[in-house]
Amino acid sequence: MNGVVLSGLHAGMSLAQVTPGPLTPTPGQPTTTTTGGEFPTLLLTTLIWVTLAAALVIIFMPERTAEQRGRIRLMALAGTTVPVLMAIGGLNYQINQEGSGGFSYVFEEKHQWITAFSVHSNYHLGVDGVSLPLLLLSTVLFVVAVLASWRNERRVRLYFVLLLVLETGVNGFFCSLDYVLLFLFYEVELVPMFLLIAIWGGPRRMHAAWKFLIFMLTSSALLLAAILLLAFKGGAGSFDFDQLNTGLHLSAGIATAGFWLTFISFAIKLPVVPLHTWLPDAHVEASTPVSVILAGILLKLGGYGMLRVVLGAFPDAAKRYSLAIVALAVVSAIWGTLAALAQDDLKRLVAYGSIGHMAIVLLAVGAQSSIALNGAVLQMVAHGFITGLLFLLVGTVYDRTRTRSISRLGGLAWQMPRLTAIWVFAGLASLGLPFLAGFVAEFMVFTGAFPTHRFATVVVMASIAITTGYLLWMLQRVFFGPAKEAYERLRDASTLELFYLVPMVVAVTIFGVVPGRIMPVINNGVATLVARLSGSV
Amino acid sequence: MQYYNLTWAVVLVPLGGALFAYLPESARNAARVCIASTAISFVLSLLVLAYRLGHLHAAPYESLITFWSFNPAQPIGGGVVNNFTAQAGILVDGLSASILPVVALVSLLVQVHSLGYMRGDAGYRRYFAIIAFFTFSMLALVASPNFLNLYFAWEGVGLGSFLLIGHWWHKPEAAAAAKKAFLVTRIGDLGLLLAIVFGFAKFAPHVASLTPPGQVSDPFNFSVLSREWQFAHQGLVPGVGGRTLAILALLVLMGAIGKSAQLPLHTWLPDAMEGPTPISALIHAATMVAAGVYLIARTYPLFLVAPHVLTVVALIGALSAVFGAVVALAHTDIKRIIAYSTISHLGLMFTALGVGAFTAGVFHLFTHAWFKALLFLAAGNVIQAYGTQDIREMGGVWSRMRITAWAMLLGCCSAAGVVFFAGFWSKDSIVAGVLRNQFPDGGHHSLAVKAALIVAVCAVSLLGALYPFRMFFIAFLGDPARRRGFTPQRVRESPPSMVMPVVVLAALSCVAGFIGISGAGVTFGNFVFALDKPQNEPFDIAGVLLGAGLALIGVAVAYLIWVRPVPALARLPARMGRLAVAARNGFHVDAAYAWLVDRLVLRPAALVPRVDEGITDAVADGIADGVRATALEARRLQGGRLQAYALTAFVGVVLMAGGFTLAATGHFPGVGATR
Amino acid sequence: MTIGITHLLVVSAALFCVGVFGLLSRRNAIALLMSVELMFNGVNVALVGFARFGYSNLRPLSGMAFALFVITIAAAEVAVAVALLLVAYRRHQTVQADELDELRG
Amino acid sequence: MTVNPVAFYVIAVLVVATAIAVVAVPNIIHAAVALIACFFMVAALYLAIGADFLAATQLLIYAGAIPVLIIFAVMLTRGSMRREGNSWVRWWPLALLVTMGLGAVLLGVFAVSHDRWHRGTYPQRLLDDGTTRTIGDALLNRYALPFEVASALLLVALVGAVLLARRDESEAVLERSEEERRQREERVRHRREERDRARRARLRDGVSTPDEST
Repeated sequence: MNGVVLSGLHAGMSLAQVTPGPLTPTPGQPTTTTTGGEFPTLLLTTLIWVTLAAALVIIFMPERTAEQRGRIRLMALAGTTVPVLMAIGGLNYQINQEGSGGFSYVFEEKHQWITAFSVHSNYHLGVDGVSLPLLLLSTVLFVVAVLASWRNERRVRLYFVLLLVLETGVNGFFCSLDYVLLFLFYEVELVPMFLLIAIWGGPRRMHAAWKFLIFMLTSSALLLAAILLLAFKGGAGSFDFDQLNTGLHLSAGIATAGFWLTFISFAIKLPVVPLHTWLPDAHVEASTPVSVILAGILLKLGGYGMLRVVLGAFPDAAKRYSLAIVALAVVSAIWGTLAALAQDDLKRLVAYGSIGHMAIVLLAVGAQSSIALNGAVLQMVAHGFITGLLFLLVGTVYDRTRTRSISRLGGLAWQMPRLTAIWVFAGLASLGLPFLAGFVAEFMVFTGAFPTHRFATVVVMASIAITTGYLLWMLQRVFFGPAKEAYERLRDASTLELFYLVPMVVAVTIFGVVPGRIMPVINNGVATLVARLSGSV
Repeated sequence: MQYYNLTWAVVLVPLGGALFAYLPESARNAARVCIASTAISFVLSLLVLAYRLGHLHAAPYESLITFWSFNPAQPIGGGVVNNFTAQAGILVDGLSASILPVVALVSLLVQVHSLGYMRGDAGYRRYFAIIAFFTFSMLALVASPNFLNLYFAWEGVGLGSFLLIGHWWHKPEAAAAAKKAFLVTRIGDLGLLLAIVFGFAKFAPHVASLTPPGQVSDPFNFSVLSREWQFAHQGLVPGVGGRTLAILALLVLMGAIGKSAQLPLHTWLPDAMEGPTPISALIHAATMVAAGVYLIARTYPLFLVAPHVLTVVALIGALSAVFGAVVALAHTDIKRIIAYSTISHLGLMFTALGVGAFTAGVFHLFTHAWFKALLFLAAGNVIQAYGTQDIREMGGVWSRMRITAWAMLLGCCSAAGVVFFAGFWSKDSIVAGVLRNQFPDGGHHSLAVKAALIVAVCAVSLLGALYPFRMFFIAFLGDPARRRGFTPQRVRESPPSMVMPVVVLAALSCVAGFIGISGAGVTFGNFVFALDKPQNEPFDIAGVLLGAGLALIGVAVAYLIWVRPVPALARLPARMGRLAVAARNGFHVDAAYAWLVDRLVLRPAALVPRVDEGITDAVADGIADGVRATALEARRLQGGRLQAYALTAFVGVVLMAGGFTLAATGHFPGVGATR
Repeated sequence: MTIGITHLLVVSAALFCVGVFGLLSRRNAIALLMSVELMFNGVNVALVGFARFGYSNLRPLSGMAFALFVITIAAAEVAVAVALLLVAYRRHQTVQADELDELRG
Repeated sequence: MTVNPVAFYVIAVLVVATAIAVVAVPNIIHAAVALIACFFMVAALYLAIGADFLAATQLLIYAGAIPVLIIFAVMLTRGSMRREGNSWVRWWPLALLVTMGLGAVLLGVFAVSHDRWHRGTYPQRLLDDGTTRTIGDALLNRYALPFEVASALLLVALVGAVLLARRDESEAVLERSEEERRQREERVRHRREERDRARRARLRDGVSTPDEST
């Protein structure tokens, strides 16, 4: 499949040979840039907007009969599959480009967009090693979410429309190279998520949805303030990353203010203790596929923002306050894992566990070394897949038993051995077993963070022990032990479930065994950040 | 040298066996696949060993593949390394070449034994697949050329033990024991992981500065690190001194303690007896627990430059040895007796390594593998025949299960260190090593430590003979116990698949020690060395006399207490009542841990969500409520009352009109006059 | 000191402000009506003042013409207002402005 | 040509005083009387500055017609004459403050305007012959259209006022709609209670709300 996409890309390249040249913007006329001498491409535009197009089509599809609803599902599946192929193709292209890419973005598109004010904004898209893996994660998880929603019969049309709009927002966020665009995509993602929680959620869904919305709006407001500060006080006259994320000399006060604004903004999203309380509520009330998206992707917006915006735009301030970041990472790690240990609700357990795992990303952000940041990107991808898998599994248990209470479950391995095997796999992956995705990432973050922040690294590593504890304890109480009568007639994994669970398992394994394939790509992206942090660019 | 690449096959074939176990239709064939893969691995490892024996003094052979790496444009910036290489591979030297066949053979015999022992088990296929995976992990661990690879395998071993101990997951105790084993060893693993990370931070810049540009040099590699440790000891590595080396060694030791079930991380091992008995044999003989000792042996160059840590190793070992022996003496559960005896024997190995008797330690690892596997498999036969694990409920095995009983006798002799059995040679070289108490670097222990170690080793020699024979005499020679619903007459010898491995192991337990005799051409000590010169323990007559003498005394005492009771001695066990109870409870270490975990982890953990709700959320809610209250107050302006609207409007009028007037007359701050 | 436009404007402002205060602070709807009339008169005084003291040959006495329009509209307003008041009174049995909160969303 | 200052000041003071009396006296009838007095005074002011036609109109409409309407309104609404029906709102100090602010702004504007509103001199002719002709010219030439619109507006307003004030039909319609609204609310409340009862029953039976989306 990759080969096909790839050859298609190459064909496109040979058809559209455009001589690369330096960007000379002519006012009033859209300009296309081809940094790195690649071909002009609409890959990212297509990738982002194809889901919205699918959503628009679905709006006009009837949903009265089962057949019609099936057609809507197929349409949604098609709409989410296309971006996956494109992301894989793009990643593959990047992998094969290894060494020649340098520090630049690929698949760049740049058009003048808003020129009405004294500060200009561009429609500027592009990806590098930091965003490509996350793009892959996001597109894949959306397909999984669509598959996991296959049995949903309630307001099918609206549901998939929201899901597809959400994907547009998320993918756009990962691809944006302009702060206005970035912010718009950051906002686009809010409303669908709010509605997805508020309409298809659990008993306390309204509370959770509002809580989510309020926290996220706070995050957005802070981000907006920082963007405006950056654009107007930076003196670049542009919202474009090209101007704002390279060699801008902000005064120390402005940089500090911008740093804290963006840091808190993305700390809410990541989330970082004590700004995390929206997360358990939102996860618990959201339905399974929405939880997958929420934990698997939306948290990564925070991590991505930490890398791209906080470190990218305010490297000096980030260096100055690295100790504070690391301290927060330590608190989050311990807090999240301890809270997970005390949970009785499976979803809450996984949700709090996510806080602990995201703290590792934060540790890397504080450590700011090349190895740690590579690990952070990988950790986001790994956590996306692993936690997505865990939430799907929680969903399978809840579907069958109508409860998520650990104390009420027990001995489920009797009835569902296959699902138990996948559960054990997911648990082991989550606790960081070698050759699974989580370990590679965690190990690199620890290795990268230790030289500069010893104590913090040790404490975060200790939190891994607690992680092991709560996962194993949970597995023991839920799946092992004598069978319970109440659950005698549970089914094992259905074909549909295996259809989306097994690929996740495979993905986690692949990222764990051969991270070397993707590592140069990630490192290319991280190198830019590290170069800025070390002050050489 | 290409010949050594067979080691790849040695390591990977069992993994293939584990994967292919899910192909055959019948579970029986799946077991055969696994056994065949292990057998192939064993044969190949023998070939490698043979080749290595032919090239005793050749340099260690390494073959590596790179998992992931990156080398950015600027390799070193401000003392922080930016490049990173993760490799896996094989390392063939005397140490790994001699341990690989042991692992493979013990695993093979255990699997053969399991064919009968696990017959009819629901998880038959899974069981064999996981054993194959477990074997693969241990082989990979032994053949590891670097810390990372070792850690991969290390965790694989942990995973294997988790799955195997929890094989009967429907038993709550088994599930709990599996969890405990994984969790406790993982705490040790974190020490190892920290050691790796710490070592990287300290040595990677130096390694990178020594490596010519463009070449990959793995700062986790044992050979690279051995060199670095030596450099550091000579003060050539910037930023690394004696303290760093000591911390590194302590962290490695923490990993070893966890896996080898030494005090204070031993508590998982007795619980692990909830797994099937052949698994106990596998875990105790050559895989899991041996890994800790192997790790110390593998990183011995580090310990040699951190001599104080060696003292710690020796003391922990001695303490564990005595502890294990005492508790073993008090228990009546046959599996637990053998389990605590493992703690004791591993403690001896630690002691040997700690006093510089490197060869003796590894040698004991080698001999211990045979007799410990033997004890467990034989015990498994008896347990299956009698349907109980309590030695007081057995009795009369001798007359009904002759082969097993003979094998058990030989195993006990070997374990006790009776002259000329395998255990004798290795244990006595340990005793000798402790008496000499030196290590090659010229370090030495203080007198108090020395005395304590000697006393401990003597005590263990005595007790180490006492408890296996207590078990043997009570369970095998005693009168058949009368239990309801049990007729001893129906006890039969186990099927051939279960007897054969026991016989093989019994034979090895008798003869395997002879390769350790110095003077012969290729002795164990001549072969297994991690340092640049052979570590041959000289035959020490004092050690032999002391160790063997105490062992014989121990056997005699056991005989006089439990077979031909001599009143003076036979009254002893009864007098030990309170001590025995404490010992049976493992001196309450478990309870102490439970208390600690409850106080330090579980209770704070339970507090955390409450704090989240009560404080973190309350603050957020408070802010929200504040906004809400303000909004409600503001809403009253919009209460539908005309006059309120009018008031607001006029306020606006006043403000705007005033503002414009001021602006027009140039009195508004920040706005220029337009007069 | 001769009387000029400012004097009239001050009177106008005083009338208007008194009207505004009445509008904002009285509760009785009829009193409100009267306050509004005061405001109208205030405006009218200003308009007449402009017509008188800001005389323009181009548009003579436009201010007074405007004042006439204001008077006309004031008459219409009062008529409608009184009618509305009666309706409201019949529905709510009150003419207290702060109890007539039909505009509440 | 000039205005007699003494007359102006006296009249001005009376205008303001009566206006204050309008908003200040509690009794609504007294206020209405004060209002009429105020209108008279304004008319006097117009006369004093030589706006004779305006003074006449003021007397006719403001001092004559409008107070009558207002007094009718007072008489038709019970209770508006009672003392408690004429109190001030709670936040009248705030209103006073805003009013004073408004006054201050207006005075400020006048102060900075420095009398610069003069375009021309008021011709003696107007003072001698009166303003009626000139105003008539303005209304019927320059402002003919607004004049017509104003008359139409007046007509429409009066018709509308009559329609609004008619008791029978409009009242009936209002009452009917009121009744309908009450019934609708009742139905909604009933349905909501039904649903709550059902949900409580479900919870009691231990069945949580099914998660329909998965």
